[in-house]
Amino acid sequence: MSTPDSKRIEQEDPVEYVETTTDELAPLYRQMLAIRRMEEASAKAYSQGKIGGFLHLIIGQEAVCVGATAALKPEDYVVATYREHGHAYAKGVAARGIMAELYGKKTGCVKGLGGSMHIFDKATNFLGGYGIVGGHVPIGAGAAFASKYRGDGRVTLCFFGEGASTIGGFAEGLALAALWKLPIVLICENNQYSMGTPLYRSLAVEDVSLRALGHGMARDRFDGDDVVKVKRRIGEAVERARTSGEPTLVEVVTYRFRGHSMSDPGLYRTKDEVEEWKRRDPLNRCRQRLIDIGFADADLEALEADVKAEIEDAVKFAEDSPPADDYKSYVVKE
Amino acid sequence: MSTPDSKRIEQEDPVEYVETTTDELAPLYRQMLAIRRMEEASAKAYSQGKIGGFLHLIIGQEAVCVGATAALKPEDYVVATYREHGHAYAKGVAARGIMAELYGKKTGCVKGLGGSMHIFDKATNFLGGYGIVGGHVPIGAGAAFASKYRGDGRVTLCFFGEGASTIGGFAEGLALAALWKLPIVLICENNQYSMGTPLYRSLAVEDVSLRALGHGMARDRFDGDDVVKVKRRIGEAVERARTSGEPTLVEVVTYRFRGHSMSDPGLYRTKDEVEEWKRRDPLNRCRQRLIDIGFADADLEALEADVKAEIEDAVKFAEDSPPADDYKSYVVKE
Amino acid sequence: MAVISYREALNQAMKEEMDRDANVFIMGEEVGHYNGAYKVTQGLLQRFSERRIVDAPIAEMGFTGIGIGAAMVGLRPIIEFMTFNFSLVAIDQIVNNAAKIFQMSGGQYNIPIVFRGPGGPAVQVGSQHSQSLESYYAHVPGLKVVMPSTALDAKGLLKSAIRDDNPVVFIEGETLYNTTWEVPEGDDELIPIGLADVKRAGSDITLIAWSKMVWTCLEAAKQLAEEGIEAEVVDVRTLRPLDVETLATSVKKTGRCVIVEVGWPVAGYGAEVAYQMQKHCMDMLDAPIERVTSDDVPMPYAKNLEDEVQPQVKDVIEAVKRALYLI
Amino acid sequence: MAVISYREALNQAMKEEMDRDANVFIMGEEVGHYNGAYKVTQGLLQRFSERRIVDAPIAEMGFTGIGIGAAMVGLRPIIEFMTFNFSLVAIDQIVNNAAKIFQMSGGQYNIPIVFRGPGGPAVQVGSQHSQSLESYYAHVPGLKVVMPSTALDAKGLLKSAIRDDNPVVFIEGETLYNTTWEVPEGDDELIPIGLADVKRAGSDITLIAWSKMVWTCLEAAKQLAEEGIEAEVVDVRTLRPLDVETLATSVKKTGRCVIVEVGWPVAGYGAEVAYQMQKHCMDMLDAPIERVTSDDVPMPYAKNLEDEVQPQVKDVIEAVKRALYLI
Ligand SMILES: Cc1ncc(C[n+]2csc(CCOP(=O)(O)OP(=O)(O)O)c2C)c(N)n1
Ligand SMILES: Cc1ncc(C[n+]2csc(CCOP(=O)(O)OP(=O)(O)O)c2C)c(N)n1
Ligand SMILES: [Mg+2]
Ligand SMILES: [Mg+2]
Repeated sequence: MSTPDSKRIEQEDPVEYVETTTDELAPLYRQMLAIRRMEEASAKAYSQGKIGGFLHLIIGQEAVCVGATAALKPEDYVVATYREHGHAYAKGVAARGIMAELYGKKTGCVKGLGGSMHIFDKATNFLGGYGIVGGHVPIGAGAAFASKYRGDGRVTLCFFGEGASTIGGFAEGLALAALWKLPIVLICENNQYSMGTPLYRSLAVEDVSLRALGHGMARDRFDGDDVVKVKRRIGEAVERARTSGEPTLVEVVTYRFRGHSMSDPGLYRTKDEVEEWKRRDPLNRCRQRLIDIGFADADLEALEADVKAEIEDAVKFAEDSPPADDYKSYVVKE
Repeated sequence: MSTPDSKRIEQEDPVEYVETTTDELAPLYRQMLAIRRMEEASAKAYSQGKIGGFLHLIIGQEAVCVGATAALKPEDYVVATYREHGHAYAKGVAARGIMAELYGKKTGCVKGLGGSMHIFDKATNFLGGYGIVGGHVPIGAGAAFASKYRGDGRVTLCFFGEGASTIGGFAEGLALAALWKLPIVLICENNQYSMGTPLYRSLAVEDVSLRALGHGMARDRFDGDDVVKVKRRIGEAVERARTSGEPTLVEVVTYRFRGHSMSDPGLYRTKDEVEEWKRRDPLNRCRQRLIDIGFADADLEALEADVKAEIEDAVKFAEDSPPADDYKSYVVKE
Repeated sequence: MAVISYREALNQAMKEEMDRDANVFIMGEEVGHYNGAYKVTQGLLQRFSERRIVDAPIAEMGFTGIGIGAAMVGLRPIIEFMTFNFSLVAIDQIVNNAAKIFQMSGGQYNIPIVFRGPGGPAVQVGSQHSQSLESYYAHVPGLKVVMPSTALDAKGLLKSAIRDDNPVVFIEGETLYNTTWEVPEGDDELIPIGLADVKRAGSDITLIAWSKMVWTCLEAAKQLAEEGIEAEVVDVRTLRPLDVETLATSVKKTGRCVIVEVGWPVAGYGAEVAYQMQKHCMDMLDAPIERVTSDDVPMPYAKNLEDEVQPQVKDVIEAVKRALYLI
Repeated sequence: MAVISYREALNQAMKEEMDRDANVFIMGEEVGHYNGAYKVTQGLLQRFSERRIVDAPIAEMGFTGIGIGAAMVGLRPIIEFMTFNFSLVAIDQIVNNAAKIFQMSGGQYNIPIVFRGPGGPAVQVGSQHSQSLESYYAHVPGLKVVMPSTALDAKGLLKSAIRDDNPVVFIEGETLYNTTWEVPEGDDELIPIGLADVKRAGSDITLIAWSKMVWTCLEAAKQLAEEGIEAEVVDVRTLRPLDVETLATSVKKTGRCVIVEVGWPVAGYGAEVAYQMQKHCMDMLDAPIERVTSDDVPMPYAKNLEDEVQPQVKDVIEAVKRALYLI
């Protein structure tokens, strides 16, 4: 347990990077960068009034969803929260569909019906973004239940924030996954704030992974600065789920650079705190690491140009797409 | 974790009794006996059709509620489930009011409106019996919250079954009690079955008290055979709550001799298992212990005759009371 | 044709559909080893094993969500609530996930799931265990809501519900399990969701009801017939979507309408039926639409009070006479 | 008199009642340090400290129950739901505990508690964050349900709710916080729960609405007046108990009635109002009662669709004309 005064984050600095190769790291960096650019583009569009409602950005946390989904096969499932653009992209959902969705266009990946909080994509087994905190944890357990029922060897990743760890939906999903040994990895992205509430005011114990103890569930906890580390550690949990069918509760300590959503100025954090975390930006670190292990300048330039073009194209696609026009066809399946 | 085959109960046999005196033990025995007789009388009335609905008996578990409430002051609060006649009696609710309530009479402690599952008594700070599993745990935390708010030094005991430990209401009550350091003792009466479901099919880990670990909460776990042991161990938790305001999760391993409710024949347990537990009946043990430490035969006879008279009187009172006649006055307080 | 109980009809429907489709499974508290709290799933564990008859711990929100997640990826779960009273701790899953995922996913993921179990008052179980929550579910687009009154309807409608590609809330009458009715043998007697059923023909007044209250209305109609009043009894059967046409046809014919429901009056489902009837039949109505409902109170425990609170045959008869301006 | 916002009115009501009664406290997510997700509790933490302005973690079922338990033993909690959408995970506590404990305890424990927060659709937040749940709460005996439309009503009714000895569900209009109204200063302008309010007088037709839809109706009435149609706008204000008399008086006077609600149509609260009006005014009705509601769909995200789904001024005008047989 800790108090407001105790050091809230145990964080190695400098990072001890996990062994990797440029072949492994470059695509991960590419995804992280694309997500960052996509988030920035959507922030801009939001401030121009082209995107409405709530917009929760993942900037600063990219290493978690990218590293984690990198440990999956395409047929595996991912379930996430309202802060899910990155998770969707990492699972393979095209930037075009995501951006057009944020714009509320007919070409959006859910036809303009869902918006920022409800990205779904069946083709990539992305089971959606959900707006009720904790409510999607049982959904994830359900996908894992189906995999067990069928013996199809698939694994489900279910992402949630540390703020979700006090709600019943999480607790029940955890208990059932443990009891029935469902092939799921429950990933708590502990970004240290639940809206304006810092850890010490929402959790009696700030180590969320300890909840696994009461259920005899495997657990892990580490920081989310190095995307390769995330991939390896989540990979272990995925392997456990795939081979022995056992669930794992994993907590990844991370930080969101922006407010909770676009309408939150984030006044509850000091500038210093935010700056300190930005200094450790996992995206920059990943880029530096890529250079350090020998990725050629020209390749890096090409990669970054490619990402830029992809996101510009996505924005243009969203801008140019026709407005959503059908809200009646998807109420009841005929 | 354990399997269907593992030994499900760790139980000392013979019991190592906790030190006590006849002055302390006799009133506890008296309460346990009165509860046993009251439960038996209500079972009889139920089979005669004089009591309706569900009737959940606590026979076999009496040492838990009696020992636990013995650690309280009158101003302390108790909250319980639908299996709460014993808890109400132990807190001081008169057998007359309870029995008349089961009969659905006007003189029942809640005027015939609640029945078996909803005994309440403001005079003794008995905050009620509740029918939604887990739903009363936050209620108990609320009473404790009020005590903390007022600084009135009261403690709340909240009883629930091990089957409740998978539901969100329990999880949220636990998390909030831990976070806010509420003066409450959460008492899991682990009677090893949730309706027809044995522990190993409902819990990944059969030690419910381990849930405290994830919340940095104090915990305890012991068996409920010796009422004095229950009083002492719960007493420690009550003391902790009263002096430091900290909650405790306590699990008491016990057994119900009857089915889940009167309509359950309990076919999911072997006769041997039930007989084995009956051999260790905490009521008989308590009686024997009382004799062993020197309680006079005449006193015992008098005590038992007194209990007999009390319960007979309660039944007669219930039989003779007028039917409930007002269901309109207690919907909205004017 | 065999005369079977409502309980047996439900059991048969599930057994037949599970034989037919390996994706169908049942999950809920005490559904397996205990054979169901109300014995509706009797014998199914033996037939289908623990893989398909899943005893769940007490975690309604959890196993409801698990059902929804499993349905998203193609299974066809039947989630049993021991009673619908306990669905209140899981209602967020039903309203916000089951009903909306098809829409939120832009039509990519439909949710073929049945939520079933007994609803409405039982006997002397007090206010937390005796309530009628159908209006909550009927309110929500994306759901279908079915409440059969007879064994025949129970079987045919449950089979349709299991084959439906949408979430179906299927509320059984807690006091109807032992009622019997003629039900054809074999497994193809589906009854489509969305059709009301005239359970008794009559010309003087229309009684509209669902679930247990259909029986109350039939009894009232019988007694009224002795006084020369011929009541038509229309069983709503499906609350969402409502078969306005069948109901309105009857009301237009009789010119009078009494809606009988066992739940609370305010914003109950009967209000919706009343609205639809006044809207579609106003010119043909010879009297205001009457509702007979339970009293606007939490259910008391004592038997005498419980009976007083709930609509009885005599209350229906009285309402009919009021609508006929006989009193 | 000062012109203040609806948000400020609610803030004043709580501040004044907390000054008045030390048993009143506020609990909810982000109500303290963050000053409320919608800034309704702005400044209260500074005034009353963490003891009485309690920031809760995300555990609606838990803190709702804590409020109820605290109310049982004499405190007077105000539980804020960040939005009423999230009350669905806590509704069991409200329906089965808050509403029933007074009854279950045979009148021994009453529950003086207010559940408040914004309800109804916001703007472009999608189907899980945009719904109107008032019919769920209005259905339940033991609760009172209040939905003010103006700053004046918000203040006077919230003060009454806090002083009420029963659980009050107090649903604020998520899009009304910035609307302004004249509100007297000082702290004694209570508005009793249970009274509807004629917000605009008129003789041709009665428009019945609550919360945000009152504004829509007032605008429609203004536009109708330009065409010579005088609509009376009656603000329900309290959904439970409903002030049938004020509503019926107006409908009897105008002979026509349109009910406007922003929620889903089926078994919405409007159905109840319609039932009551047809029952009490049938002989005086010159046309069937019309409801204007949102479409029967989960709320879409795209702005154009969202507007299409919800009742607009033009929809009200159209319904009025239908009721007047002008179209
Ligand atoms: C049941 C419920 N309660 C409250 C909210 C409002 N809400 C949305 S996000 C959020 C904070 C969640 O924090 P956390 O789980 O840590 O995730 P993060 O936003 O930090 O990624 C809250 C309170 C909600 N969506 N659902
Ligand atoms: C939310 C909810 N789900 C299901 C039930 C039905 N039910 C009543 S008691 C019970 C078993 C509870 O077992 P446990 O918590 O171990 O307590 P015990 O009965 O053994 O004392 C169940 C499933 C209920 N009352 N509430
Ligand atoms: Mg967070
Ligand atoms: Mg038990």
